[in-house]
Amino acid sequence: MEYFLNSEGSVVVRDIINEIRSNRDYLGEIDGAIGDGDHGINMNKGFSMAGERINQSHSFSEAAKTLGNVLMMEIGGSMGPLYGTLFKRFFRETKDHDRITAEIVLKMLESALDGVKEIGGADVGDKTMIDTLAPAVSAMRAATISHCSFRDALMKSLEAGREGRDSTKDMVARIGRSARLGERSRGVLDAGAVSCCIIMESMTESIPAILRND
Amino acid sequence: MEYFLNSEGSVVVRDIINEIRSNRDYLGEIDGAIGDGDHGINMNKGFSMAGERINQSHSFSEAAKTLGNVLMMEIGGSMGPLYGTLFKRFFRETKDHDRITAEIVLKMLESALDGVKEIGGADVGDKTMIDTLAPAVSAMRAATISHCSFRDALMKSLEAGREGRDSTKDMVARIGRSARLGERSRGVLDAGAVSCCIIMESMTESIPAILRND
Amino acid sequence: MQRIINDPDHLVDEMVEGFTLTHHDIVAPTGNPRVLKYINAPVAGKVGIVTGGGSGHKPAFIGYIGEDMIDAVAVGEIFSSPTGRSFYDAIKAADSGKGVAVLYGNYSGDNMNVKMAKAEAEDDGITVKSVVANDDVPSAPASERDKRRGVAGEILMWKVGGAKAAMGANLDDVIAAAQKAIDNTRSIGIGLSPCTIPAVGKPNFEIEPGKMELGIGHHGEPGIRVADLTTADEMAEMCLDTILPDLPFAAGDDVVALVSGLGATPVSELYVFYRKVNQILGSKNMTVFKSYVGNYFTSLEMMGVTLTLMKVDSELKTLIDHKANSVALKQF
Amino acid sequence: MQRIINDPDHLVDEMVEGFTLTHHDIVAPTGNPRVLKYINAPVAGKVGIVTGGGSGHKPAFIGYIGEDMIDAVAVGEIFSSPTGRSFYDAIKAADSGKGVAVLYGNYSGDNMNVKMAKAEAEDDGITVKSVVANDDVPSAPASERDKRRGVAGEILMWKVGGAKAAMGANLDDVIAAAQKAIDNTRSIGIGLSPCTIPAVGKPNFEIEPGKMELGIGHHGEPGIRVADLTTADEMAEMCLDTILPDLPFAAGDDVVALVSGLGATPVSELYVFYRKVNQILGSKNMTVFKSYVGNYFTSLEMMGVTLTLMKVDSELKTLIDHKANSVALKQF
Ligand SMILES: Nc1ncnc2c1ncn2[C@@H]1O[C@H](COP(=O)(O)OP(=O)(O)O)[C@@H](O)[C@H]1O
Ligand SMILES: Nc1ncnc2c1ncn2[C@@H]1O[C@H](COP(=O)(O)OP(=O)(O)O)[C@@H](O)[C@H]1O
Ligand SMILES: [Mg+2]
Ligand SMILES: [Mg+2]
Ligand SMILES: [Mg+2]
Ligand SMILES: [Mg+2]
Repeated sequence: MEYFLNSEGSVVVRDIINEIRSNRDYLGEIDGAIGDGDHGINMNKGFSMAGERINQSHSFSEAAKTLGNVLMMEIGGSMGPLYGTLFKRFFRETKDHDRITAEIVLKMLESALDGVKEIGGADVGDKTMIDTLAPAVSAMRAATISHCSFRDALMKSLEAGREGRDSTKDMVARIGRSARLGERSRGVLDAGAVSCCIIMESMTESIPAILRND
Repeated sequence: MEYFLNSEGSVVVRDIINEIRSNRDYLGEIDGAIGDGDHGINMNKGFSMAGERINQSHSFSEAAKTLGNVLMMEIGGSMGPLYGTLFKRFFRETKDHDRITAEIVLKMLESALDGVKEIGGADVGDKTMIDTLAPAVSAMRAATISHCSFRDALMKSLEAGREGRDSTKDMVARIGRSARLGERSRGVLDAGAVSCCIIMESMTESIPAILRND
Repeated sequence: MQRIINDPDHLVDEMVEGFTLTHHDIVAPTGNPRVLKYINAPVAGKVGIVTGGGSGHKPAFIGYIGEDMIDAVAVGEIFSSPTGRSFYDAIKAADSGKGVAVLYGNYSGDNMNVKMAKAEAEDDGITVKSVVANDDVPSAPASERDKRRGVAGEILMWKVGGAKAAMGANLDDVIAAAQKAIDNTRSIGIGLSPCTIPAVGKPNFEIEPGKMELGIGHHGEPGIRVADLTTADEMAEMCLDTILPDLPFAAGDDVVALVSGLGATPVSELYVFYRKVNQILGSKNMTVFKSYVGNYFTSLEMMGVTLTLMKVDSELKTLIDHKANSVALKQF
Repeated sequence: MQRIINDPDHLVDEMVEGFTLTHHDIVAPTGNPRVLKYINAPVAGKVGIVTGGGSGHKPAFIGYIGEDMIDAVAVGEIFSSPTGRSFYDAIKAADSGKGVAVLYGNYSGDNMNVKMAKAEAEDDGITVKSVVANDDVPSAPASERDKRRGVAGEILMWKVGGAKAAMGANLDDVIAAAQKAIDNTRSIGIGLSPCTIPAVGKPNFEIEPGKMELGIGHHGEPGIRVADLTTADEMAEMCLDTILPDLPFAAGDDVVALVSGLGATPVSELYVFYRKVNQILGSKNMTVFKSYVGNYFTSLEMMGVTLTLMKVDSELKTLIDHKANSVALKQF
């Protein structure tokens, strides 16, 4: 059985934080094309603040909770509630487990997707982060059912997430600040879809490095 | 005795108006270097307005009066009262004469210089239109005393005016919007000195063309 | 970026501090540095009025805190919705027991954060209802009016809601009046130059010299059309052509007009623009009951103008004419 | 030039028209299209207050017409003094028989046109006295204070003079109060970007990105020094370093502070700047009796800020605190 120890997992969250921070300007640029250009700042600020409160001694669940709470309560914007919900769901679905398996990661992603849909009211095709998250969850589910390795499941999930992210390019935004530009929102990636994919990429790098098998 | 007929002299004023109008942008640029850049607009507006009310049937005095009144009452800025005074003095010193001789032009310029000094409180060396006008008046006086021809007197006056205008380049402004820049006003011509010289140049062109001798 | 700031990350906090120092006769701080309240809030026996939104729109939002106006405001980062906690704290600061009306603009961040705050406040036993301003005509077709953004029309909604609350109405009646105000309000903006979020450091969109963006949003969201820059008179016509048919406004209507600069446009030019608006409305037999012209709702240092019209009946007229004492809107 | 205008030659007339349409509750036209007056002017038994100046400084000058403020204003072209006739007509519109105080700024055009108007009005038997504002410290050394320009300090001079007149003072006392106000007032500006007179069509000066002009004038007249662009806090320090020693202001003084944007600076940033001004004054044991922060006296769409301080004794405090109802300054 493949798993990583919850107690060893804060690195996964810390890596996500670092990745978001180093993509600050890139995310701002993408948001600037059809949004208001602040996605990089918003993400960087929230993730940095949380980063200061998370260290190696924390578990994955604790780290996710801290990040979720900071985003939810102290960041505002759209990103606060959306990614706040996402990481709080990561916490909620893992907190009772010492060992995090692919099944648990799947549950946590499914729950996060539900939470984000609920609070934001968006769905696949609206040109949002959901266009990354939803296919990533589906692929993770399929991979888990067909008993792929944890690493392969993550890879397949990421691949689907990347395709989902890229699919936003041809979409017309229907939600958020960049919505209702009609045709003018077509041709550019969605900023939230990109940041969500960065999170998936980071997890797909970090988790395999701490996997155990017994 | 050289003279021009007052009744034929509106062309002198009309030429001045045209010259000022065609130097609108140039005057704006010069004023922009150390002033607020509106000298061209101010001059153009006032002179154009007056231009519409002056025609060939007017005498020199009538034309000068119209121009003076429009400037004085309807233009504002510094230029309104300053050039308004100047042309009203042109009117005042010529209105009782059918024939305008060099002596009368001298008187009219002297009176204009006095008027401009009085209302504006500036003097030679303050980097204003007076630096053109004052030497031009002196040269005209000298030329008249030494019985130069009317044309030569005008030429000498203009030459002195031009030198005066150029002398403003090395001056530090002491009056008007560009004053008190200290050293920073040095190195640029004064806008009013330039416009005043344009007026002198125009007169030196126009008057000889209508001179009579009997 | 030629701007008067320190560390961009502290901009909002320092602005709030300076604002509170200057306007201590009207505005008071609260336990949450991102929430300001009217000095006398909660006003006993009065429904509380709350709003909030991203910063960079001065005098919106905090400039409308005051007597018979807004009781508490949640302050966000530049162009970014305040936190749920701040909306919650603002609701707490405004509530006198008669309930709270949250009157805010239709942006997904604000929708989510207000939703969270509402849920929390209701857990505390506070009755909270909200009206979502959606006056920005170019941001969605009439058939999807619930998707439209809220822009300067929010000010008229606050004015009406604030007056209604001040007159002693209960929460449902305040909500109904504010909803009626925004339902009768239509806006449009024209952008002539971009703006720069200090933390970003460069404009996040471009408007070519000689062009203008018709229907631009309050954060620089692209409009419905990029057109050649034209005269103030033609801009006024284009704006009215878009918003008049939408409500629709018709001959015989009385309207309130609000013309706001977007930040960098000289205020004189707003009057030039309004002059034509007034002329056109007159020619269509509409009467301007009251007009507001100035920088009422800006977008940092964007060049441009927004036009807002509200159709008013006798109730709305009374509420608009009611006194108000806020930093940005004073009527006596 | 990205601006909201029609023919630049009609800009001022159209602006005045739009302004009069909007503010008909405070401002009335006169026989001279370049003169606006308070609706109730001349106010019986009150000394008339007149000012005037070039346009492009909105809300100055016409925004300060109103109850217990200015009675009539002469309006000039953009950045150009009004005509002598307009000053004369303004004096006529303001005179109730108790004489007229012309409170204006020290610019050679204004000096000349006021002089002409005064002479004409005196021929009509109207007593006219004037105070010339010269609060702009960087525009001349202290030894030549009569050469200094008038800038945003004029607003405090109008406020004081307007209040004094409203309280029934005679002309000499109004003049004395206004003179005392300006004698106790010092200002300085910082420019961060140039401005464009529409009829000129291009900026008449440049400020390089990364630089700022310390001591800039209200028409873009060059300042005392071009410095590297710095933080808001350092700008506040530089401004205070220049004006505090000039009066001088000293520990224990009560002051009124006025921070004005020059047109395009986001108002939030003015509060950031004021925050530091307030801190420094506090650290020097001066007390801010009252502060004004906003776009009170602008220069078209210039980026930048001006700081004005007035040292106040109990008389000036009473006059500053007196009510006022103008478009740009409302106190009740
Ligand atoms: N209702 C929503 N549901 C899901 N994602 C959303 C929603 N609204 C916005 N987003 C995402 O948020 C991103 C923009 O985030 P950001 O720029 O930080 O906030 P804002 O839109 O307030 O400026 C969009 O690219 C989109 O992916
Ligand atoms: N007091 C004065 N006496 C003589 N000339 C003056 C005086 N003040 C200003 N000037 C002249 O006026 C010119 C500027 O005119 P203009 O730009 O039209 O007006 P403003 O200075 O009001 O913008 C200066 O270049 C100077 O020659
Ligand atoms: Mg954004
Ligand atoms: Mg000039
Ligand atoms: Mg945003
Ligand atoms: Mg000028």
